[in-house]
Amino acid sequence: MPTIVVEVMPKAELLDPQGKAVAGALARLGSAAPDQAGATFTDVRIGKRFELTVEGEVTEAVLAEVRRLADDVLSNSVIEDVVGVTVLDAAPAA
Amino acid sequence: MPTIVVEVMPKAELLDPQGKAVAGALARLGSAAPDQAGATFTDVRIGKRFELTVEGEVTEAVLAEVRRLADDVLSNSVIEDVVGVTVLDAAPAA
Amino acid sequence: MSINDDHAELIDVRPEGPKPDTVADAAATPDKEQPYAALGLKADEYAKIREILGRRPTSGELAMYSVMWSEHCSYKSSKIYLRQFGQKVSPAMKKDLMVGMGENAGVVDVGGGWAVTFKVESHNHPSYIEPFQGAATGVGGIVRDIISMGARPVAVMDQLRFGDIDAPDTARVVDGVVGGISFYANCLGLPNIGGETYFDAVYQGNPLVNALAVGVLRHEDLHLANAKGVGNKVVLFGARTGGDGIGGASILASDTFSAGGPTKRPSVQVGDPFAEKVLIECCLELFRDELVEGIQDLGAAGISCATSELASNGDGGMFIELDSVLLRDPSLTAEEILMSESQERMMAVVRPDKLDDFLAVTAKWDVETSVLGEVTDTGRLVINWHGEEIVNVEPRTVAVDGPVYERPVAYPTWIDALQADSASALARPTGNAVLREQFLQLLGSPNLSDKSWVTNQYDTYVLGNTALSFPDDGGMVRVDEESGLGFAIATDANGRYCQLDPKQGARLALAEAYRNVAVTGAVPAAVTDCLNFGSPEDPEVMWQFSQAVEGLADGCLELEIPVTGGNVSFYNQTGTAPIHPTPVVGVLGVIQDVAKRVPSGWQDEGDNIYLLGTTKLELDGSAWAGVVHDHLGGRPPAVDLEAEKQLAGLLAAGADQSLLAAAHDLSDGGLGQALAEAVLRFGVGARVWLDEVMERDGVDVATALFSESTGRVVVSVPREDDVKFRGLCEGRGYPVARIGVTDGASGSLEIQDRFTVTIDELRRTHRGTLPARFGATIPA
Amino acid sequence: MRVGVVTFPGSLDDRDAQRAVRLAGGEPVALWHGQHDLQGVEALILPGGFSYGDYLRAGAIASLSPIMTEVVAAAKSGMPVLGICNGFQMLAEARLIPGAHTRNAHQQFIRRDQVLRVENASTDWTNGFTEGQEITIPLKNADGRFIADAETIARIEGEGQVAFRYVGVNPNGSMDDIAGVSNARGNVVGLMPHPEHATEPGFGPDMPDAMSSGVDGLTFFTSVIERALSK
Ligand SMILES: Nc1ncnc2c1ncn2[C@@H]1O[C@H](COP(=O)(O)OP(=O)(O)O)[C@@H](O)[C@H]1O
Ligand SMILES: [Mg+2]
Repeated sequence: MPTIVVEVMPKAELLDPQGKAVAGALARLGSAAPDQAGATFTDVRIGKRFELTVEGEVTEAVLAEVRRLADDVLSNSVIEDVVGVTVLDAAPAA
Repeated sequence: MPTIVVEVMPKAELLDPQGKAVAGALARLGSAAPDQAGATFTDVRIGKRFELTVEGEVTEAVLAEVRRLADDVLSNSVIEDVVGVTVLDAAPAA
Repeated sequence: MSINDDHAELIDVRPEGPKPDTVADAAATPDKEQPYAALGLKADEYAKIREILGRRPTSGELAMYSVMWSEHCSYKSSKIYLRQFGQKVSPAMKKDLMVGMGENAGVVDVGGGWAVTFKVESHNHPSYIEPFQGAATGVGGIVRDIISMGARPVAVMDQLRFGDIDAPDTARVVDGVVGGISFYANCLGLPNIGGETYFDAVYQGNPLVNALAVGVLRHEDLHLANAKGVGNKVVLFGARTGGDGIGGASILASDTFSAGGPTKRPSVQVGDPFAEKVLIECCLELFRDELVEGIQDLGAAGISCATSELASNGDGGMFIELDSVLLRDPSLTAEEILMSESQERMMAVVRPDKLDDFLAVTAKWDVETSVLGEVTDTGRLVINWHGEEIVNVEPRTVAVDGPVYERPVAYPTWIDALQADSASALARPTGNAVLREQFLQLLGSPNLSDKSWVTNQYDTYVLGNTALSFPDDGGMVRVDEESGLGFAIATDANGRYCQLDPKQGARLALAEAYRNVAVTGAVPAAVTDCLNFGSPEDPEVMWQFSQAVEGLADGCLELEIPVTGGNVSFYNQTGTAPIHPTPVVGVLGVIQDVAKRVPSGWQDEGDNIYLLGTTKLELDGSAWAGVVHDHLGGRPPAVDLEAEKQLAGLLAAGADQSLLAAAHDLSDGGLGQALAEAVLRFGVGARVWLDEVMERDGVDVATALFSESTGRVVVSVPREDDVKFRGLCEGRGYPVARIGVTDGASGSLEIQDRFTVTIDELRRTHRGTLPARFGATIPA
Repeated sequence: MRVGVVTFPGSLDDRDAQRAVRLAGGEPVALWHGQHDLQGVEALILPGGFSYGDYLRAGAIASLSPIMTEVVAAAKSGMPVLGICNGFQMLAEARLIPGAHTRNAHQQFIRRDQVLRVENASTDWTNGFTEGQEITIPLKNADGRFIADAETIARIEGEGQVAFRYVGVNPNGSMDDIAGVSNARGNVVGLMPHPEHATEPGFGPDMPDAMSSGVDGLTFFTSVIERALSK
C-alpha cells in the first residue's frame, strides 16, 4: 500500500530547545573526538516525519486531503511549518 | 550553508501508540467528513526529522560522520531505524 | 563577548542592517512620523514622551516606552487602586514583611532565619493562542520572578479557568494548558501543590491561566533588582535573544479577541524548561558565592524592562552596548532586541573584581553570558548600537513614571436586577430521592468533580518536602528539614460570586483561601493576588475592578495579613463580553512543624465528625443554583472576617495539640460536597445526621446540604480527644455541632434518614467527569 | 558505605536520592556529570529527572556524559548501580541493561502511587525484599513505557532479569507490565518508579494505615548497604 510522508518542522524564527540541546551534545562529542572528520554543525532543528499508509490509490484528491490534514491536524500552524508532503513507493498520483 | 536531513522512524515491528492515536483522530475526522476525498489511512507512524546545518563543504567524510551520528546518537537502534541521510540544497558531496 | 566555548562557532558576524535611528537623528528630524499607534501608544502618551525627552524618541526609545507603558507593564489603569494594598496596613501586618509590593515578589519572614517569597501571575492571552507553550512559559516567567529574589523555587500552583466543558474548543485548550504546565514545572523539578480548575462559558475564547510560584531563602540571601555601584558590570545570561514573542505581552495585553474579526497571530514564545532548570541552579550558585549585587529576570518587555528597572532602582545610570547581546537570529534590529521576550534570560549587576568568578560559574552550567555594559552615575540609561547612541533616557521615565489613568467607572445598572433574582426562590427538594439525585449531580458536575485528570499530570514528590497537595485544601511544603518548619498555600476565586457583587466576591475569595490554609493547621500570614478582569476601557469593568480591590484591601486589613504582590490582567473578554471578574487570591500560612499538618479527609474508624460554624439560607451564586437550576442571581454569602479569624485560631490550636484527624473547609457545593470529599480522600465512610444543625440554624435539609455559608469547616476528632476538642471550641465560643461519626466498615456515606451512597458510587460519580471529556489515561 | 549520586544538567531527584542514602545509613557523595572521578564510591545512583530536558530521547544525551565512561566501566566490573526513572532510561541508552523507553502509551505524564511486585529479590538493590512481595512506590514519568523486541523480552523473563512488575494498573503501557529490570549479573538495576520518594515517613505514598507513611523504597538502599557490609 502506498505511503505518504508528511514532514513538519518547528518555525525557523522560534526557539527549538530540542535542536539546541542536540547541537550542544554534538559539539561536545566533536570536541571530545577531534580526530573525527570534524564536521561543525552550526544548527540543529528537530521536526516530525509522519508516514501515512493509504488504502487504495493516491489520487490528486487524496493528496489534497493529506495536505489539508497536514496543516490542520498533523502540525500546529502557530509554531510549525509543513515542509513536505510526498508519496513514497507508490504509483504516481493519478 | 548546506543542510543534511536525517530521518528516523520507529521500528515497524514495534507498536507506535502516538501514531495510533493520530490514526484514530484521522479516522474520526474522516468519518465526520464523509464527503471528503475519503482517503482511508490504514496506519500512521511518527518519526523524527533532523536538519543539521553544516559549516563548510559536505564531503564524503562529513556524510560518513553524520551517518555514524545518526546511528549512534540521533537514533536508538533498539527501537528506531535511520531511514534517510540526505543533503539538502547544497553542493553535491565531493 | 562570548563566554561559552562550546557555542563559539554558533556566533555569526552580524550583517550590516539598516542604519539605526540615533539620538542625533531624532534631534535632526524632529517631525519624522512614528508608528506609535501601532505599538499601542495613544496620541497623548506619545506627546508625553516627546515632552519628557524634549525631542522625538528614537525608534529604540519608542520601542522601550511602548512596551513599558503598556497596561501589562505599567499598570496604568490599576495603579491608583492598587495603592490601597500599601496604605491599608497595620503595624502588625508589616512585622514579618521583609519585602512588600513593588518588587518582583513579596518576601515574608517565616522564622528561624528563613523567608518565603511567592507570587501569582497571569498568562491568559498567550495560552489561548498556543495553550501548551503559553501555559509553559507562564510557569517559566513566574519562577524567574522567584529566583530574582535570591530564593530557591520550591513549588508551583496553577489557577485555571476554561470555557464550557462541552464546548468544541475546550478540550484543545485544556489539553494544551495542562500539558504545558506539566511539561514545564515537572521538568524544572518543582512540585505542584494545588490550584483551581473551573469551567464556565464566560471563559470561552478567553481562558485564564494563572501560575503561582513559591521560593525559600535564608534572610541573608535576599536579592533585589537594582543597579548600584558605579562601574559595576551589567551582565545578560541565559538563553539567547531571538525574534520570538516580540511585543508579545504588551501587544497581547492591550488587544481584545473579537469573535468574528481576523485572528491575531503574534509570534508566540517557546519555552525551554531545561534551560531554565540550569539557570536556576546557576543563579543559586551565583548567590551562594555572593557574585551578584542586583538581579532581575527578563519577562515582558525583555531588555527594555530589565535595564530601565534596574537603573531606576539603583544609582540611576547605565550604559549598554546592545551589540553585545548574544542573538539566536542575527538579523534582529535594535528595536526588536530591546523588545524581545525570549524566555529563560536573567540580568545581573556584578562587581568588576567578581566578574571572572561569575563567568566561571555560568560556564560551569553551560549558560551563555555576555557583558552588556555598566552602571554609571549619569542618571541616564544610554544604549549604543553599532557605535551610535540609539537610546538616551532617564530610566525612571520609562520604568516608573509611566502614565496613570483614572479611568471612568460606571455602576452596572444590570446588577440591580441580577441581585434581585435570588436563588432562594428556586424550588428546594425535600424528598430523599431528589436530594440524593441533586447531591450526586453536584458531585459529578464539572466544577465539583475530581480534578485528578489534571493533577495526575503534575509531580508532587520532587524535592521530597511536600507535606500536603491535592486534593487537600491547601498545599504544604517543609522549609527546614531539621525543625519541620513549613508553609501552606491555597488560592481561590469564585467568578460567579464576583459577578453578583465584586467587592463581596473578592472578600469571599480571600476568606476561602484563608480558611483553606487554616484547615491545614497553618497560620495565615500573607496574600498575593492575580486580578483577572475585562477591558479597563469599559467603565462597568473598571467599577468591578475598583470594588474588588477595595474589598480585598479592606479584607486584608481586617484579617491583618498584608498583600505582598500580585498581578493584574485586563482585557479578558471575547468581543465586548467581559469574563466574570476573577480576582484570584492566594494566602500563605506558616506552620511550625509540618508533622502536625491536617489532611482534608477521614483516616480512621470511629472518629467524631463536627461541623464548625453556622448554616444560613445562602444559595445565591451557589454551585447548587448553577448546576441544578442553571441560575445565577442574588447576593453572595455574607463574610464575617472576625469569625474567620476566630475559626483559624481554633484550627491552629487544634492542629498544634494534635486533636484534629481531619479538617475540610466548606465552599462550593456546601456540606454535601465537603462530606463526599472527606469520604473519598482515604476511602473511609461515615454516618451523618443533619437534624441538629437544621434545628439549631433554622434551615431546611436542602439548605443544610447545599448552602455555601462561610466560616464553616468539618473536622474529625479521635474519640480520645473529644473532651479536649469540645473544651477548645467552648473556650473560643465558636459554634460547633457533632454531626456524625466515621465508619470504615460501612463502605458508604450515610446521611441518616435521608439517603446512602456507597463509596464506589461516590467515586465513580466524582472521578468520571473529566476523563469522559478529555480521555481516560489509565484504568481508574 | 559511600554511595555516589550523579547530577546531570536537568537532574531533579538527586537531592532526594542523597537523602534516601542518608536515611538508609549510607554516606551520599555528590558526583558531577562532567567529571571522570568516581571519588572512590562503592555504589552509584543515576537519579531521576529530565536530564537535558528529555530532549532527543529521555536519557540519551546524558548517557553521553563524560562520567558515563566511568559508570559503564564500574558497572561492568560489578559495582552496584541503580538507575531511577531518568537514570533507568540512561542505563538503557548506555546499553547497561536491555530494552528502551518510549512515551507513555496514553501520551501524558503520569504521577501515581504504584504497587509493584518484586520479581527478583536477589539483585544488589533488592535482596532485602522477598520474592513476590508487593510494595508501594511513587511513579512519575512521561517516557516510561519499557519496550524490547520479543527475543529480548523472552530472554530477560527467562533469566530473571525482570526485577519489578506493575500490579493492578499498568501505568504506561510497558511490555509484560515490566517496571524494572536488572543486568544478568544483578548489580545494575533500573526502574521507573522512585524508591527515594518512599523513604521518609510523612513524605511517602499514602498507605492503608496512615497517609504519606510509605517507606518501602528504603529497602533498595539498605539492600545495597547491608550486602556490602556482609561481604
Ligand atoms: N489546576 C490545578 N492544579 C493543581 N491542583 C488543582 C488544580 N485544580 C484543582 N486542584 C486541586 O484539587 C483539589 C480540589 O480543588 P477544589 O475543589 O477547587 O478545592 P477547594 O474547593 O478547596 O478550593 C485542591 O487540592 C486543589 O488544589
Ligand atoms: Mg477547600
